[in-house]
Parts: sequence; C-alpha cells; structure tokens
Amino acid sequence: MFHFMRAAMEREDRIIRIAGEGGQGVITIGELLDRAVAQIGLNVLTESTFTSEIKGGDVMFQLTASPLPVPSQGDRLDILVALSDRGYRTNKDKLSPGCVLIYDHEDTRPEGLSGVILYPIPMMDISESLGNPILKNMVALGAVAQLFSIPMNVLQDQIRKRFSKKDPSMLRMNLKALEAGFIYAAEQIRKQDPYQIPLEKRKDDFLLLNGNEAIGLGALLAGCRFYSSYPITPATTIGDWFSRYLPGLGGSVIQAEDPIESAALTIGASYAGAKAMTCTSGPGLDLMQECIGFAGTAEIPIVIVDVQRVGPGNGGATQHEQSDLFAAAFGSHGDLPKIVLAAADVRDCLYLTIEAFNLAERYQVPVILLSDASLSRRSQTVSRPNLPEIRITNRILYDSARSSYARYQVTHDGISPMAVPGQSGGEYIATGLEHTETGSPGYSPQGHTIMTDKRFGKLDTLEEDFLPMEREGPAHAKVGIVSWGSTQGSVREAVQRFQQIGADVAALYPKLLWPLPVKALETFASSVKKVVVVEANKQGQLASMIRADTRIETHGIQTYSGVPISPWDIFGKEFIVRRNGEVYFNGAQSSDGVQDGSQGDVVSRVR
Amino acid sequence: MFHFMRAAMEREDRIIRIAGEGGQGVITIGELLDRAVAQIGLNVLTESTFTSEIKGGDVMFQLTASPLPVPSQGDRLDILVALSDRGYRTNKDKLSPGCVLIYDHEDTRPEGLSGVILYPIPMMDISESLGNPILKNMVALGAVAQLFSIPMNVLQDQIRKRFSKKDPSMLRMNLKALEAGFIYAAEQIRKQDPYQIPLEKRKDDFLLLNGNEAIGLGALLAGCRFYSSYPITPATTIGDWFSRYLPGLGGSVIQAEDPIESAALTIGASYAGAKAMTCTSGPGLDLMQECIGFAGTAEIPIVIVDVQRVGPGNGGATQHEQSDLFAAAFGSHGDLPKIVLAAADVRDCLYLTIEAFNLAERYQVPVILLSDASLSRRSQTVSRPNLPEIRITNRILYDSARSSYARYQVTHDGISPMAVPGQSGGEYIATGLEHTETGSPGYSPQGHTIMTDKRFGKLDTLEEDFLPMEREGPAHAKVGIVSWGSTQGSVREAVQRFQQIGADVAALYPKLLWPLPVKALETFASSVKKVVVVEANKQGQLASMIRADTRIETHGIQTYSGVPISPWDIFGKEFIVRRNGEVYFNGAQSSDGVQDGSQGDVVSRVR
Amino acid sequence: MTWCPGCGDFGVLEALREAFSRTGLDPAQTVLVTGSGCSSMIGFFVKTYAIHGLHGRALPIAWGVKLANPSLKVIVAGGDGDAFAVGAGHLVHIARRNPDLTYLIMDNGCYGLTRGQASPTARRGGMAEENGAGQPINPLAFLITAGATFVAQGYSEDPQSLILLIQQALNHHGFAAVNILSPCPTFNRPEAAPPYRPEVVNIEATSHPVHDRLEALRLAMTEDDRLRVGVFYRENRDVLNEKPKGAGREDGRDDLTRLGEIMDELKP
Amino acid sequence: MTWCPGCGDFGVLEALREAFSRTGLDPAQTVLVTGSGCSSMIGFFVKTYAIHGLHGRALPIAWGVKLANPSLKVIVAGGDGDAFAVGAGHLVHIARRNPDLTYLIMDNGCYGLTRGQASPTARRGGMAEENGAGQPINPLAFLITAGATFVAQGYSEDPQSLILLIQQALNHHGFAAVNILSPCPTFNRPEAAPPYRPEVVNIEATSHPVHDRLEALRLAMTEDDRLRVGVFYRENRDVLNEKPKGAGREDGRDDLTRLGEIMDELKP
Ligand SMILES: Cc1ncc(C[n+]2csc(CCOP(=O)(O)OP(=O)(O)O)c2C)c(N)n1
Ligand SMILES: Cc1ncc(C[n+]2csc(CCOP(=O)(O)OP(=O)(O)O)c2C)c(N)n1
Ligand code: SF4
Ligand code: SF4
Ligand SMILES: [Mg+2]
Ligand SMILES: [Mg+2]
Repeated sequence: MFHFMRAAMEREDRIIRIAGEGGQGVITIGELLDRAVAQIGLNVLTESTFTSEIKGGDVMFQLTASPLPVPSQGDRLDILVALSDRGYRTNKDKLSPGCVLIYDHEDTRPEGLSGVILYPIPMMDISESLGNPILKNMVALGAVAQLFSIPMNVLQDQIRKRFSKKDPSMLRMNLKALEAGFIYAAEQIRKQDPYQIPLEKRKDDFLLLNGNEAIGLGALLAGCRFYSSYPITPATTIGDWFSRYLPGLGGSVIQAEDPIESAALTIGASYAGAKAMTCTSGPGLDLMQECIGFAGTAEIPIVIVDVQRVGPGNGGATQHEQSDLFAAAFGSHGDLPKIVLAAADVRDCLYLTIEAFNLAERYQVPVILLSDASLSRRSQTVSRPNLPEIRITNRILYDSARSSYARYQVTHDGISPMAVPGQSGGEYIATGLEHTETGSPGYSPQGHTIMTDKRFGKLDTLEEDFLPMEREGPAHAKVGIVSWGSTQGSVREAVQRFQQIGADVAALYPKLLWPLPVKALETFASSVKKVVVVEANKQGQLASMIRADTRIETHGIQTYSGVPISPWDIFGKEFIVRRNGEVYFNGAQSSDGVQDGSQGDVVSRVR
Repeated sequence: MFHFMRAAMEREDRIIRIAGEGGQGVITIGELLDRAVAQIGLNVLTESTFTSEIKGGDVMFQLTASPLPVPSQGDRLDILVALSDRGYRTNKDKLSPGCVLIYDHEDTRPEGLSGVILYPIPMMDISESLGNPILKNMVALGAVAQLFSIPMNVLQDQIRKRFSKKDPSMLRMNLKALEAGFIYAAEQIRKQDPYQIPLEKRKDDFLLLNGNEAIGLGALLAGCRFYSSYPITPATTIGDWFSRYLPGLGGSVIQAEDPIESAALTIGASYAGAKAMTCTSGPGLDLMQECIGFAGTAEIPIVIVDVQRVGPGNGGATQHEQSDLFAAAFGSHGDLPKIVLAAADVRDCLYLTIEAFNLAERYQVPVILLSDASLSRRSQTVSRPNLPEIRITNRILYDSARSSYARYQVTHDGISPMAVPGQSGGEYIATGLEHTETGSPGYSPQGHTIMTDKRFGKLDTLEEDFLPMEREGPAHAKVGIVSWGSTQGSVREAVQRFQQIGADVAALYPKLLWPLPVKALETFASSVKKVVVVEANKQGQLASMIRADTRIETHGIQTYSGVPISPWDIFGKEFIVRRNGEVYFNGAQSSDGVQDGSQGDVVSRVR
Repeated sequence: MTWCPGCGDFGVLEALREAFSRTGLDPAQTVLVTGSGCSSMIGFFVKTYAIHGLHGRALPIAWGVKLANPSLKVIVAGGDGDAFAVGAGHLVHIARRNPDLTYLIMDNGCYGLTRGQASPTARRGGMAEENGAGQPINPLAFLITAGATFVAQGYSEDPQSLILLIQQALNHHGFAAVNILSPCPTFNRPEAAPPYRPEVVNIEATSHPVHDRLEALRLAMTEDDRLRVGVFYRENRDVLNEKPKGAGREDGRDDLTRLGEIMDELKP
Repeated sequence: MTWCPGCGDFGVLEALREAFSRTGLDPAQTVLVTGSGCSSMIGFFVKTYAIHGLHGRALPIAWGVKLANPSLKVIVAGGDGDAFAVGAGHLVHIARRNPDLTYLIMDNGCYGLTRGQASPTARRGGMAEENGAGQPINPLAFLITAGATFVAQGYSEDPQSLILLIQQALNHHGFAAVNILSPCPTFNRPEAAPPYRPEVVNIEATSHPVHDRLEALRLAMTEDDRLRVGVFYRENRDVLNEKPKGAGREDGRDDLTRLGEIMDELKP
C-alpha cells in the first residue's frame, strides 16, 4: 500500500522531531521552535514523550507545521534532530528515503539508512568551544533555523522571552550558541533536501496553547473562580495555570494535600456559589469517587478534569491512554447521574471546559471532562476566543421573593432552584443522604424512587441541548468510524487518506460520552454498514458503552501501548481496501490478505 | 389475577411480621423467634427494615418459617404483631382476609379490616404490672408462642442464651414477661386461625446464620487470616465476626481508621502471604478504588466485600439496593482486570466467600464479592459445611530451587509464580507502575501492551473454571429471567408461581458477574424467546453489561425503592399471562391489559 | 429523627443555639458544615445554611465555602470519628493554614452511628475498645501541634462554660477548635468509661499561660480523672481563607479586560 | 532510572545500605515499603523484598505486612509528601499504635517527582511556596505528638550520623521514625531554601533528656537556621503488630477443631 503513503507525503505539512535524553534540553528547543513557527503564522501541532524520571530517560519532541490545520501527529517524519546517539537509535526506524537526519557525528554514526539525507553538525564541539557543554541543543536549533529558513529574529525573540527572567548571562550564552549553529550550517552544510518552512501570515488573531493551558483558559472564560488540586502528572500544569492567573481575577487557588481534599474544597466552594473545578489523573479520580457521589446526590455542580494517563494503578504517569472512561461514567457507587465529556484537541480543551461549567450549572451535576497525556502537552494554535460571543450558563437561583423554599423540589424537568448562602429565606441543608424535597433524610420507598427519577430525569434533555459532535465523510458509507478524545485527530487524518483513494469511510466524533448520545449514534450507524470504534484502551470502553445503550454492533480498533494511535494504525492495519477503492473493516487483527467485505460479518465484539 | 395469589397462599410457609419503633425490642423478639423456630427444625428466612437512627424510626422484623426451603421474603403476611400503633398503621395495608393481627388494644384501634382475625393483648398493661414497661415485646412473644404452638422451653432456652451474660435480673424479668404473655393468650384469646408452626425435625446438621456471619464463616474456612475494615453499615457486623473468631485462629483483626487504610493493610498482609480481606459498603468502595487498582496492577490477591446499601452518596445506610455493580466492575481507573461475584442468599455468602479467596489466590487479582443490606441481616439455615470437602486454592508459589526469578514473568496463562517474603532468592518489588517481568518500571509500547494482555489473559479460563450458576424452569421458554444477588430468591418464588399456573418461564442466576459469563448467558438466551433482567437498581446495571458483552437483547424489571424486590414485583406487574397459560413480558411499565407476545417486540432498553 | 435520650449532643445543640443568638449570627450568612455520624445530625436541627454527609470531609468542604465567600460565618461540627479518624489528615493541614473557621468536635470516644466501636479518642478501659487500638489520640495536643490558633475543651453537661467557649471560638479570627466531651450513653456508658462522669476543672480559674504553646501542650497532656474545661491555647497568626493578597479587582479593571490581557500573553 | 545528580536521596540510599549490612539484615526476611515520589524509588535500588507505588499508603501497607508475618523486618521509606500530605492520617493512627516498623522520611520540602511544588514541610522562603501554604508541618513535633516511640532527625549530607540513626531505628522495638533532610537540588535549591545548607548540630552531644516528651517537643519546636541531628525522643511502649495476645494455636488445637467449635456456636 505504499502508494497511499506517497499520497500522504505530498501534503504540505512538515514534521520535525528532536530526540535525546532527559536533561539535554530537547523540550526547550522544541518549544522554542514551536513558538517561532506559530508566530510566523503556521498551524502547529506538537507531540512529545518522556518518562517520569526527572533526569535521564528517552525524550522526544515532534512538531508538525503546516499552512493547513494539522489534525494529528501523523505517522511519518521529515526531519530528525538527534541530540544523542540514543536519541538517534530509538528513532532511526522512522527515517525513510528523503528524510533528513541532523546529528552530531562525534557521537552518532548513522548506518544502513538508504536515501536519508545526512547533515552532521559537531554540536558538542561547538557548544564546548563556547565554554558550556549544555548548549548542544541551541546549536542544533541554530542549524535547524538555517537549514529550513526559520527567521532568526523570531527565534531570538522567543529565546529572549524565555530566558530574560533568569540570569542574563544564560540568555547571552543561548543566543550565542544559536548563532554558532546557524553559522556552522550556513558554511558547512550543503542543503540537499526540499524542505522549507513556508512563510504564511495567518490573518486571524490566534493563541498558542497546550491542552492544559486551554483547559485553564476555558475555565476562566466560563467564570471559574475557585480551583483546587493536588499535583499529579499529567494534570499538574493546570494548577500552575490557575496559580498564575486566577488570583488576578479575584479567585482562589488552593494546592490541597490530597485529591480528596481538593474535591471536597471544590464542593464547598460551589455550594457557596462559586464556579469551582478540580483536576486530576486516574489515581486521583479513584480517590474522588466518594466526593463525586456526594456532589451528585446533594446536587452541587462541580467540574472535574481527568487528564488520563496509562493505567491501571500508577501505570505510566507521562504516557498516553484513554482508559478512564469506564471509571468516569461508572466509578462512583450507586445509581449516579453525571455527565462525561471528552476533548479531542486543544480547541476542545478550551470550549468543552466552558461547556462543562455550563452543564454543571444547568443540571447541578458533577461533570467530568476527560483529556489525556498527549493532549495535555500538545501545543496547537487556536483562534482567539471572542469573549462576548461565549455563552455562559448559570445555575437557576432560588427566588428570595418566594415565601417558602424546598431545595430539592421535584419540578417538571427535575431541576430545582438553588439557594446560595447569603440569600435570606433560602437556608437549606445539602445532604448526601437520600432526602425529601426539603433535604430531610427520607427513607420511604416512594421517596427514594421519586428522587432517583428526579436526578436522572434532569438529563433527559441533555442530548438535545448539547450538540457538539462532528461527522465527516460521505452521507452513506461502507465503514463508519466512531472515535473520541485526542484519537479523533488520527481518525480524521485516516479519513482524509481514505477520501484521497476514493474509499468509502465516514466518521463521527462524539464529545458527550455519558449519558451516551444514543440518537446521534444510531443515526450515524444507520448511515453506514459497519461501525468501527477507535480508542486507545484495552477493553474498548466506548464500544462497550455503545453496545450497552444502542442496537449498534461495534467493531473495534484498540491500541494500548502508551503512545497515541496514529493515522496508520487506522488506515493501514485494520482495513482492507479493494482495487475499486471500496473499503472493508477486517475485524480479526491477525488476518491478512484481501477479504471480501461480505465475509467481514464476523463480529469482533470487544470484551 | 387473584387466583394466582390464592395458589401461593396454599403453600406451607407461615409469615409473621413484628412491627414497632426503634427501642421497643422488635428485632430482639424477632431474633428469638427466628432462633427458636430454626431450632425446632424448620427452614427460616428473615427480612427486617429500620432506619439508621439509633432511637426511634420504623422497625419491622419478618420471619418466614417452612418445612421446605424458603426462597424469599415473599409478598404477603399471615400474622402481624404490632408493638405500637405506628407499627400497626405502617403495615395494615398488608393485611388481607384470613390474616391474624396481634396488637395492644390500649394504643391501637384496628378499623376497616375485613376478614382479619384480631387478637388484642394488653401488652403494656401486663408489662407494667411486672414493673417494667420495656417488657412489652416479651409479652407479645409469649402470646405468639401460645397461639401458634411454639414450644416454650425452646424459647426460654433462647432467652437464656441471650441474656445470661448480662444481669440475671434482666433474664428473670424477660422470662416472666414471656410467661405472662403466654398465659394471657391461653386464658383470654379464642383461637380462630388455622396457623400452627409445624414441628418437623430436620435430619441434617445445620447452622443458623445471617449473610454477614456467613461471609465471616466462609472467610475463615477459606483460610483468611487477616481482616481489616472501617465500620460502615451494613457491613460493620462482619468486623464483629472477625474480632470474635479470628484471633482464636491466630489471625489479625484491625479496625482501620478509614476504608483506604483497611484496603492498604489488606494489600500488605496479602503480599506477606496471608489470605486477607476487607469489607465495606458503597462510600467505602469508592475510597478503595485506588487501592484496588494498585492490587490489580501489582497482582496482589485481595478480597473485598461490598455489602451494598442505597446509593448514591451516603444514600440510605440500612436500606436495600443492588446498585454498586457498575462501581465494582468499572470503578477503578484504567483497564483493570478483576473479578466480581454476587451472593444470592446466606448459603452463597458462605460458599462464594470461599470461592472469592480461591479465585483471588489463583488469578492474583482483586475479587469483589457483592452482598446487600437485606442479605446482611437475613437469617437462614444452612447445612453444616463438611470441612474436608471444601476445596481450597492457594497461590502458585515461587519455587526457591530455581536459580532466577522474575515476579511478573509472562507465562502461557498469564499467571506468574509469587514469592512470599521469607523465601530466599524470591526478593522482588511489587509495583503499581507499569513494569517489566522483573518489576522494574517499564515504559516501552510493547511492554505495556504485553503486560496488559498478560493481566487480562489470566481470566481467559475463568468462565470454565467457575461454574456456580443456577438455571431453573423448562429447557425452552417464552421468557427467560436473569437475576443476580438476593433478588434471586424472589425470582425463584415467582418462577414457582409461573410453574403452578403452567406458564412458560425459565430463569438463570449467574454468580460470576464480571468478567461476564458470556457463554452461559448466550446459551440461556438462545433457549428462551425474551430475556428479562430483574435487579434492584435504576440503571439496569447487569442488563447493561449483558448488552455490552453479548448479542442478547434485554428487557428489564428494575425497582429502586430501598426495599427488596418481591415475587409479586416480578410475577404480578410486568407479565401478561394469557388464558392458555402462555406468558409474555410486557416491557412498558405503565401498560395494562393482555397483549399478545408478538407485539412485545418493542425493546425496553434500559438507560 | 433524633438522638437517644441522654445523648450529650443535645447539650451541644442547646449551647450552639444560645451562642448563635448571643453572637447575633444571621442564619442567611451562616453555614454549618457537618460530616457523618450521630453528632453530624446537628446540621438538621439548625436554621442556617448547612451541609451534611461526607464522612471526614466536613473541614475541607467548609474551607471551600469560606474561600469562595469569605463574608460568610462558617462553622464545622461533627464527631470524633469524623475529626480524628477519616478526617485526621485534613485537620492536620487545614489547622496549620489557619482559615477563619470554628470547629466543634463532639467527642464521645466512639463511632455512635455505627453502634459504638472505639474511635481514635476512645479512652482505655472504656466499653468501646477494639483490636489493636493503641494509645488514644489526645485531641487537644493534636490540635495544638497541628497549628490551630484557638484550642479549647468543653463538656456537654456544663452548658454555661460551653456557651462561653463557643462564643469565644466564634469570635476568634482564625482556626478555632473546641473539643467537646459529649457522652454517648447508648454505647459508651458512663459507668463503663470512667472519664465520662468526670470531675470538671475549669482552667480559666487557674493562671494558665494561654499563649504559651509548650505550656498548653503540657496541660493538654496531663492525664488524670479530671476533665479540664476552658481555653488551652490561643495565638494570632495570619488567616488564610481570605482571597490571596494583591488579587485583582481593586485596580478597577473588569474581568473582560483582564481576560483579554491573559489572552494577549498567550500569543506565540 | 536514577535520581538527579546531587539529589540527597543518594546519601540516604548509601546510609541505608550500610545500616542494613551493619545490622546484618537478611534480604529474604526484609521488606521495604515505599509510596510514590522520587524518594520512593529507593525500593528499586535495594535487594530485599519491596513494595512501591501507592502514594501515601506505604505505612498501612507496611503495617499489613508486619501484622501478617511479625517475624519480618519491615521498613517504610518515602518522601515528605507521602508521609505528611496524602499519608498524614495514616501516620497519626499508626504511630499511636506503635507497631514495630522503621520509617525513613526523605524530607526535601517539596514534591520532587511532580516537579517541585511545596510539600507540607516546605520552609518559608524556599523556592517551593504555593498559594495558601500556611505554617509548615514540624515533622518531629508531629511524630512525637502522634505517639511515635522513637523520633530522630538525620541529614543526607551527614552520612556517619545518619547510618547510626538508621541502625538505632532498626534496633528500636516499636514505631521508629527518622526524618531525614534530603535536599532536592533540582527544585528546591540550597541557595533558595536557606535550611538546605544548614549548620548541623548533633544533639547527642548535648544532654537532651530523650525520654521526656515535653522536652523533646520543646527542642523539636526550636526553630532557627541550625539543623539538629540525633534522637529527639524515645519511649518503650507496648508494641501492637504482634498477633493479638491470647491467640489460639498455643493450646495445641488445630484449625479444624477450632472451626468445628465455631460452627457449633452457630447452631440455633
Ligand atoms: C467512607 C465512610 N466510611 C464509613 C462510614 C460509616 N460511618 C458513618 S458515621 C461513622 C463514624 C461516626 O463516628 P463519629 O464521627 O464519632 O460520630 P458519632 O456518631 O459518634 O457522633 C462511620 C464509621 C461512612 N459514612 N462513610
Ligand atoms: C493519588 C495520587 N496523587 C498524586 C500523585 C502524584 N504524585 C506522585 S509522587 C507525589 C509527591 C512526591 O513528593 P514526595 O512524597 O515528597 O516525594 P519526592 O518526590 O519529593 O521524593 C505526587 C503528588 C499520585 N501518584 N497519586
Ligand atoms: S448512639 Fe450515642 S451518640 Fe448516637 S444518638 Fe445515641 S447516645 Fe447519642
Ligand atoms: S527532582 Fe529532586 S528529589 Fe527528585 S531526583 Fe531530582 S533532585 Fe532528587
Ligand atoms: Mg463519636
Ligand atoms: Mg518530597
């Protein structure tokens, strides 16, 4: 299927990867490059991996730059910058003919690479000649700038922003190293590759954000004025965001002493009237389940962000996985209504966070927003939000002109006005016990039935209220892919490739995952012949939930390797494309060869 | 459908209910009666309800006694003993013609009861004449003994056992009150009812236990030698059991300071080689989810009993519900293999606890056993276990004769030998991080995939290994009921009634709920026309899991009122029985009238 | 729904009501946060705003309330189990941060609601003893070491002192905790647990140096059959529930302007 | 996998190894339980049995190990976050029960693994300061009040004293805790956090009355720029990790007989 690959390579995006070890500054120059390229007006998308050791361990940072929007990290490389031999060796399999390798020939000896363009740079020598071996990364960055026409003034700007606060001698050294790399490349390297970073000025006003920053910004725009969390990778930097910006908006930020405390603080703040949020990752979500149940029963709106990492247990703190969906939807004991959303890209992180607050306020339920490790550090450009256009929902307040008040009044839609401390006449007790309309403990059989129905009934209109959901591809297709979270990007890219070869594949990207948007899923399913759910977990968690709540038969593509699903994982492995361009999903992972679609009826139910 | 009711009433069981308020000793005389009736050789089953206030609140205790096994609490009354007017009023709707009411005419004036046989007893007067108003309950018990031929010597025995340790004057007073009640009834009441407690001596050796005691006994028989928990209704009395019996067996019991601590202690004890268990209820299960995930990842066998109560939140501590199945199966974040079992009666509490330990040891996974509030205090007779016949499984141990050891070795069945501290050469680190075969942190994509597959692969043979599952009714049937937990008893009784009227209903009672026993469920489903899942929760949790993992279309009967499902909830409400004895399930709860089964194709998927 | 006859919590409720009215608290501006337990039912018996039911989390919930709206009067109440068992970690951390909260601990030495098991404060020799109990927590020493800035002890059967102590706690600016011996006659009966019909000594009468932490600890750690009632320790320290210093708003710029500035910072 | 160059934890590991070998511990009979954090990685660097990874639960896991097999030597190690943040509640309860465990707390005043946020022991003026931090926990006062029966302080840069302290802790019968200042040069640099290049005072040289709890507290609460190293407090108290007294077995009856007796009791 090599011709598909070629088709993909004719795109205008450029993918550059920097690889090395912890402590070498891989991420630093990656981020500088990212910011510079974004600043000159290109769309960017970054992907990085590292382990949770503070020093040492493999580190890589990859940047895709394109005049068009970049859906995913892709599955190829154009340029590899190896800061160490290990960085070269762990990535060399990715180099195909036409790729560029930039490396230090003092430590790395590339062998057996056919058709790869080699640019050796004596990074360490140059760095040491400047009196500091730690500047290797900047030397490499300078060379990259020269070779691919990244404007030096923009890079220098970015370096100044980054280092100015620290000691000025550091800044000077770094600028010097950048320049040395640039000069070396200009003088010693004969350019053999066709790559240039195109210079296109975006006309819109845009921001450059990673997923965690976008969540922070979304929360501020939604009106969040209370934040508490306990540090946990990969959610920690959301806390940093709030520490930086929330006090200036008159809000409170508390670093709690454990995830339970942060959830309890959030509940208290919301009871008192603030829009409040906590963020965590899997192990913290586990600990918060009791608080989530309390908030649901007492009908106190809260927003919980779960930045998923590899599970179960402590798993892999910096690695990617989408395996907390079950825990988010079903983790708290008892019959508990709640809302689970999942963000697919940085833009979603921003706007779904706003939506999470709106839904929490409107329905007075806990809302869990799922993000993931990859998204948390993925940097993308996003158009600057237009503040007046953002729709904000606030909880229905108790009307203090009324004479009597029952906090948990059973209304037609199950939503009862909430009093906020300070409102005279609204005094009520919020309790996690089953209760009557006034909040007294209520143990009658009718009482529990009515209150359970009330709490669940609130969400009856949710699917209609909450529309964000994207569909792409032909109106009728042989195969319909359903995907969620950041895997969407790779699915989108795979669908583009299917379209390029004339294959018949559509896709649906739900953002509301629980309660399941049954109607939309069934409409989609009825427009395709087979539904394939693509997700990065073992159990096929969304597929399982779809089978439980709809009549849809699902097939699954699941990976659980700690890295994001790539377009090729979808486009290349599980589909059978016939000469005429028709496409079939091949359920059996181990099967090979071209099958007729009609034989593909074997159901690959995922356990 | 009154003729079905009559059919049911021709059974030989007798149902007596004692009702009153907290502090009146309702439970005390109920338990005395229970023990006495069991002692004379009848099968018993008790059901009781009360609220979690210490004093006050409605209390009722109901005893069914029968020469045949008693499947459930039923849905009728034969005899009501009202210790207070409130006790009478909250239960009078249950009185139908032919029933007996025993009451104190000083406080209660029964009105509008047609055909109910009234036996007024001046309980308070007699009690006060003995110098103590608190003896009302014993007076009532004496009257009951006289009226329904319960041997006084057996009752006196039981009272002696209960009060002897406390002050002897209490014992004397109680015996006196018992006698006074007996004499009053003999002299003043003319018996008009046909009820007698039959005197049949069981030939087997049997025990009388409630669900929590049975769990305690099962654990001891399984070899459990470490127990820790934090008190929480309705699980607390399991801790009492262990405090009483485990030290005598050389084991340790620790009342922890919160549920997390108890789970962590249990993990440590198991790592050190002990069979270890903790018990809790919903809110505690929430808090334990992180520990459960750790145990699963580190492959440390533990048993967790969740005695379910009304959820979500604190819900109703003493009330019945089966709504923690989702949390048990899916609550801990990430892709976590674990085993969930559910006990249906007191016998199950005993034998499934043994099985829970066997499975935990064999597969080195967390095993969650679900019981419930009703079962926790349900008293039933169980044949005395024959110790030598009980099959006990122990973990596969590291063989210290071997030269090298990798704790997490990927074996053909995924199960790796475990070393226990003390074994030389077996030193290893158990970790909740993703790891290599030797336990070092392992972040490679292949590594996580392989280890995930290993952990899930362990359970591939589970459904074949673990057979306990009951099926009853005809080999092919129009309707097949699937039910779990203590609801099984009411389903069994409903199925008996269906059989009496010649209706075509079968039932399947799985005890292993997760991983779902797919083959058995699909075999059952293929033998019936419609599958109806009966469970006491809002969301239809088992039904949802069945739809997710099998091709079965499910219909649901769900109640969530805080009290157990009754046979009539199944037999009476949701089924349409045609003159010819054919039976159809009517999915729409509110519908009435006889429908043809072929119209019943509307799917009542439960959200 | 009520407590058992003779339960100490009745006395605490009465004293609380009286202290509320003497302090002139506005129910609409007052939030009483409790956990789970017999004592935590107290939230159902007052006319203020209240939260009930998450065992051991009353304190962080209350702090959240106070942080979100510092103008509210926020009181925490609940059992010794809530405070010192499940909730011990929160107590340690929140006390040292000294938020402006009043905490009334109703100490009966047992878990009343779950039928009387030993709590961390269960005195040796009481009814409520369990396996592996160890040395009980000394509530006052615990609170002082943790960093509470007002630490007192009261007794449900000594209403006059108790009212005064609660009043002082309510008036204290910072984290004020009153440990109140509030016997559980149902599960921890006086005759079984000696400290529950104690000789009461009011330390206000002595010349206890209330600002000296070590002296306060010494007194707290003095264990005999007498119950010392009064203020053990008191300190003025920065209060941390106010919104962070230097927080915006004062400068007159509105949220929209500020949000715009934040977005400006996010341009590459 | 390793620590950053200059991390204090290297010194602790060396001292631990040396103390193990001096004490002659058998690796097969030793279990090292850690939590989560940089310091908790120490479990991967020893040759004993070990458990790693549940943040804040190292102590109860370790106690479970010891209870199940009292003949094992059980050591707990981990960070200040593990001990005093998430794990504070367990520390309070387990210390007072005085099980025979050795606890080595590697105190760097921050959460190293999550990149240096302030931990509960973060000193004022350090790099790692966060919103609403409040007064830091005083680890030694905390441990003494909680009821630990051996409380000492060590320093990763003072290996000789540290080895001796760890040896003494290992030999103590009961709950022995050593708080070890173990700097994090990456996130809590010496020049930023004054106490991290402290003047070291060995209190063994003074006549500190090690059995006097109040004196120990006084010394623990003395705060200046000096780091006091040595044993602050020591007490002999009943040890609670042994199986309950009077437990069966000794009477020679086997489990089957006992189980039969239990079932006899269950006849109605
Ligand atoms: C997570 C959790 N664990 C256990 C319980 C059960 N529980 C409710 S209150 C309580 C302890 C009550 O003791 P205390 O706080 O001293 O209050 P008291 O009843 O003595 O007034 C317990 C163990 C619970 N509600 N939640
Ligand atoms: C429940 C949970 N919350 C948060 C984390 C993230 N986390 C891991 S270690 C750690 C703190 C580390 O600090 P400390 O214990 O002092 O160890 P250090 O790294 O400083 O040695 C945190 C917050 C986690 N693993 N689990
Ligand atoms: S059980 Fe004890 S604490 Fe609870 S209400 Fe009764 S007397 Fe009070
Ligand atoms: S981050 Fe700090 S504590 Fe962690 S290894 Fe590096 S120096 Fe040590
Ligand atoms: Mg209490
Ligand atoms: Mg630390």
